[in-house]
Amino acid sequence: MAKITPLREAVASLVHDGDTVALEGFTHLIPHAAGHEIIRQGRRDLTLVRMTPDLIYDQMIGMGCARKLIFSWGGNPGVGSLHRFRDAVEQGWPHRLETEEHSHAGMANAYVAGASNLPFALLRGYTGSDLPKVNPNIRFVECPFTGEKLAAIPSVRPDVTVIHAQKADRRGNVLIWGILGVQKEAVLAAKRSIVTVEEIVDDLEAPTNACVLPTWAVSAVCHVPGGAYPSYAQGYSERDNSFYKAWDPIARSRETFQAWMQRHVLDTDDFAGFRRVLAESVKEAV
Amino acid sequence: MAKITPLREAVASLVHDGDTVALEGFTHLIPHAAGHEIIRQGRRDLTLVRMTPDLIYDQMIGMGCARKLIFSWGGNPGVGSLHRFRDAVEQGWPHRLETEEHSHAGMANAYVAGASNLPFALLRGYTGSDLPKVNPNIRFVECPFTGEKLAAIPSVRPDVTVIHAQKADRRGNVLIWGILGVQKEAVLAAKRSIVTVEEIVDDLEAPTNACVLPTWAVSAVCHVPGGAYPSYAQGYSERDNSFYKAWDPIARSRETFQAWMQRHVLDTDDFAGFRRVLAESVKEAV
Amino acid sequence: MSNETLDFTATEIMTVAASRLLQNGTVCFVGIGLPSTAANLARLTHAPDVVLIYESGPIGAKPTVLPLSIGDGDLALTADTVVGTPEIFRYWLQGGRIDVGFLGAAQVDRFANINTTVIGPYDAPKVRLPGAGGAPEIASQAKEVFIVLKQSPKAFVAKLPFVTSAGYLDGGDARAKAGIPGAGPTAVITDLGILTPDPVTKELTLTSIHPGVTVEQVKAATGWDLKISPDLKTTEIPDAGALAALRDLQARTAAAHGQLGGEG
Amino acid sequence: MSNETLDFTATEIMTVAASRLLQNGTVCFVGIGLPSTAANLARLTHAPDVVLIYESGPIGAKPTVLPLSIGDGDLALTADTVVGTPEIFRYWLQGGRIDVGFLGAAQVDRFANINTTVIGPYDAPKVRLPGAGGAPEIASQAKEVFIVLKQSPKAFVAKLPFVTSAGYLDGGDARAKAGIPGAGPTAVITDLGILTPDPVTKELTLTSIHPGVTVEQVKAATGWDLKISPDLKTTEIPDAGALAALRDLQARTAAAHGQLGGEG
Repeated sequence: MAKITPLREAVASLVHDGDTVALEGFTHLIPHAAGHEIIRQGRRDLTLVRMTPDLIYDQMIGMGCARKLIFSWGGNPGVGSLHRFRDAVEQGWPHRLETEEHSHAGMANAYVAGASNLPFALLRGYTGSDLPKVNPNIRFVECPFTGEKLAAIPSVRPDVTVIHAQKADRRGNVLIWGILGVQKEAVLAAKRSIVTVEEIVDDLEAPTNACVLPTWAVSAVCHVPGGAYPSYAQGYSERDNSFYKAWDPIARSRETFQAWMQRHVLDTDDFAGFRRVLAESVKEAV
Repeated sequence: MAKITPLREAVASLVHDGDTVALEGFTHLIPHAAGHEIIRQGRRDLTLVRMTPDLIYDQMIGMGCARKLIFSWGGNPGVGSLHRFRDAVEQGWPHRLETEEHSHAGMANAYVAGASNLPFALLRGYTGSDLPKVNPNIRFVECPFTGEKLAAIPSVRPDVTVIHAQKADRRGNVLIWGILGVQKEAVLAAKRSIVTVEEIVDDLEAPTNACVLPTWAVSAVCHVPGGAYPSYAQGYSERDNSFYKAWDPIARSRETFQAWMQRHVLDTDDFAGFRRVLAESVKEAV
Repeated sequence: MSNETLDFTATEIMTVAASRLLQNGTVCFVGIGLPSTAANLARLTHAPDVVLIYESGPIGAKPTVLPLSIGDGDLALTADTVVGTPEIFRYWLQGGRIDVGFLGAAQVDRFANINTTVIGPYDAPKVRLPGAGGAPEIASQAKEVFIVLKQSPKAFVAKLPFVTSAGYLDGGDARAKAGIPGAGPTAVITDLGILTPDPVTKELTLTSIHPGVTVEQVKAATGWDLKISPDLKTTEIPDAGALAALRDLQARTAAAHGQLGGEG
Repeated sequence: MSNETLDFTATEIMTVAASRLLQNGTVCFVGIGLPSTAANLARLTHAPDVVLIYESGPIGAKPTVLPLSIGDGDLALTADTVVGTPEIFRYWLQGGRIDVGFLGAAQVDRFANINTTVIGPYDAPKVRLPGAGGAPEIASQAKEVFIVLKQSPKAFVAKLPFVTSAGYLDGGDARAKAGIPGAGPTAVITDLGILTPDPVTKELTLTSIHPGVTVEQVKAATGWDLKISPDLKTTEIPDAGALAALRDLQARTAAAHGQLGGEG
């Protein structure tokens, strides 16, 4: 049974230094609030996993939480580069960042394999690409029936997966709809999981074949309305495209980045506090 | 784009002697009407694939359509044996039936692998079972990362898959809900597909993440209301448990079986005709 | 074996005894028939939060009457969600999320291996049984397994003609050595008693006998020289509440379907 | 390179030319940015039944404005269905159901191989680019591939520092020999013209030049000695309808998002 608990407690008890942590959400439902809380609590040496590391991983990498990144596309969608990610890879700031790089197909299959308790994922992939030359975790196996060569990569099995979803009921059953990404697989692949939700309701009112995570498959459910901001939750909020654009100049220099993180994340108590201070700083800028 | 066409024409043009054919539906949505039409058109030498061969495969096997059966559980659910299937396996009547036998987990994974265009499915399975001793298509491969031994079976890639669904729209997009079984995978694993539906509507009104087969992934859509009988279509009909019980004495002897098939299937034009004659024979029996 | 004086049938005490083994909150992968009856009885009595998963796709099914098939509509309509059959086997069973696999069987042997495939040689069977279904992977991947079936010399055989699903294989540590993850069958519940594996040899041992049944009766219904526990207990009789709930469930099922649930 | 006299910009003719290549009914796996703009323009003009699939999960998306991200809500709300990302890559792309993969790129070489990973050595990159995303498998598994990007010597390089996604590898039959199923990139559409692979050598050849552009300009924007087709055509100018539809789409997008679509 999932424990319905404040986000601060969920992160304190479920995310440890050195853990392999996946924050998932494919443009939609990115768990920004949980990412901030991990930064606030000063977690270190994390192996971060995510198909599309974007602003939240740029922040976590820039704040020194990550030792390693396993990913398939790292950018600011619709805007350009992740400057903190690039600074870590290109200049080793704030420290060296190890990377393990895949394609989306590889990562998606690795999550499926993890959720399926298989040690590796099997796919037709990476053919003709240089990725296998730089990633020793991309290997090839032979079909025992046809002799065909297929790609094999290790399953993703995080210690903790963190996602944001629309709803939970009071028992902790979780409903997700819209762009689903790999969230279900990421939760089922993990030993522990945290789900932040827009609201907690009496009845999920889920369609018969909806994407529901039963309460007994989740460790903690945390009520964090708007917790995906600047990403969005279908039916609750819109993506704040202006924040994605605003992030580019903030993250470009180490100094502006650090000042921004100090004021908006380290010096605030929680995500509601972050949103208040952000509203103030946006007003100041105008 | 799926062709919206009478079932007779769909079977005539898409199901050929010698084909590998999967009629899927897990208790729910079993495509009985299409099975009857295959029998009526006298198809021979089929390799029949189905996780749970039940009455419709008992009928097809007893009528001599099948050369081989690939399956994981063959019985009359809630009643007992399939007498025609047993007669074929035990006595070779009407002719010898080759069998390739798996577990449900194996079959389900083999459909997934087929839909994914992989030559084989990888699973943790069959350990300690005698099935690998009698099925040379159950092999074992090693994980290239951990050295673990995992089961491998060939993908299921039917020439034709046939399913029954609740709705199609006028373009041929198909909506299925409730117990989904392996139908989506079976259609996507096949070269061609036939979907019989309860109704054809202007708008599917499908929830965002519903199980929808787009028209361009289906070969033919046929309007056959009640076409799953005695199985059912959630929202449209109930399972006729009495027919499953009534089947047992009909199928027990070759003579009663043949007479029943002659009267109800061979001598009727279509599924509506079958339902009419069945209603008459049920009335006579009372 | 109906037992007039105690006012319950042998099938009823078997069902109630099986149901009692399911603890509240357990995630249970349910086979159709007797396992489904026992699991739903548990849900309606002492274990309201038991989570029932059927291989057809429903997760958290709470059927109002007993399902006659593994894919009854009531299972879908009452479930927390319904996923495809591949997902059930891949993410939920193979994923290691099932506490108890609840199985029936045509035959078991002394190490709780299961046969549901053939009687006689595989290539020329005397009786062709339905086959494996979900059992091989349920038997190996659920954290533990309960088996429920009626006891007779034809069902409890010294040597299976075919091992469809692994119990303890040749006994001792053979199961672990074969790399099978789950603990295996921890109880075989019959109409005569409850058999559990010896902690070391893994041989099925009669550890509980139903009231009114003699040890000789159980031995006579077993195709090998059945070991009897020195601490043999008498199975608690079904309490009035459980019995009433079971009969009510079956009456409702009969009224809904014109057929008793769990009899196939 | 805005072209006042012809009344369309270089980006506009590139987008319209790319859109024209998409035939009605085509199943198209769409990358965000320029590919998405061109594919949606096709859908709104000559190819109303083009099926747009985005890697985030929407199948048959019909967005009313251009998506700014690969997972905009409008894509989900207008799609025939939305599946999980694993299913997109497993059943739909790897399943062999995609007619056209529509990609952008940071760099291409003369055999239409794509780099989106690094400039400079992989372990000590001068510029760390976003990486592969869905491109390696789109490039190999779609039945054919269109690439759209602006032409410059930095983008069109003789030798890629990193091959993220396969075009024709070393040319000739290298791609087929590597066991890659799809036909590969059949067109590279730029702001200067359209390059297509030589039927035998697979070297990218300028086969269509946009009106007002000189061959010298194109050669200067290419980091190798670009082959020019002896049958070099002039790209048809955007017709008024397509141009109006594109501008209308971009104006609606700007109004909805306060930002132009397809610019990232």
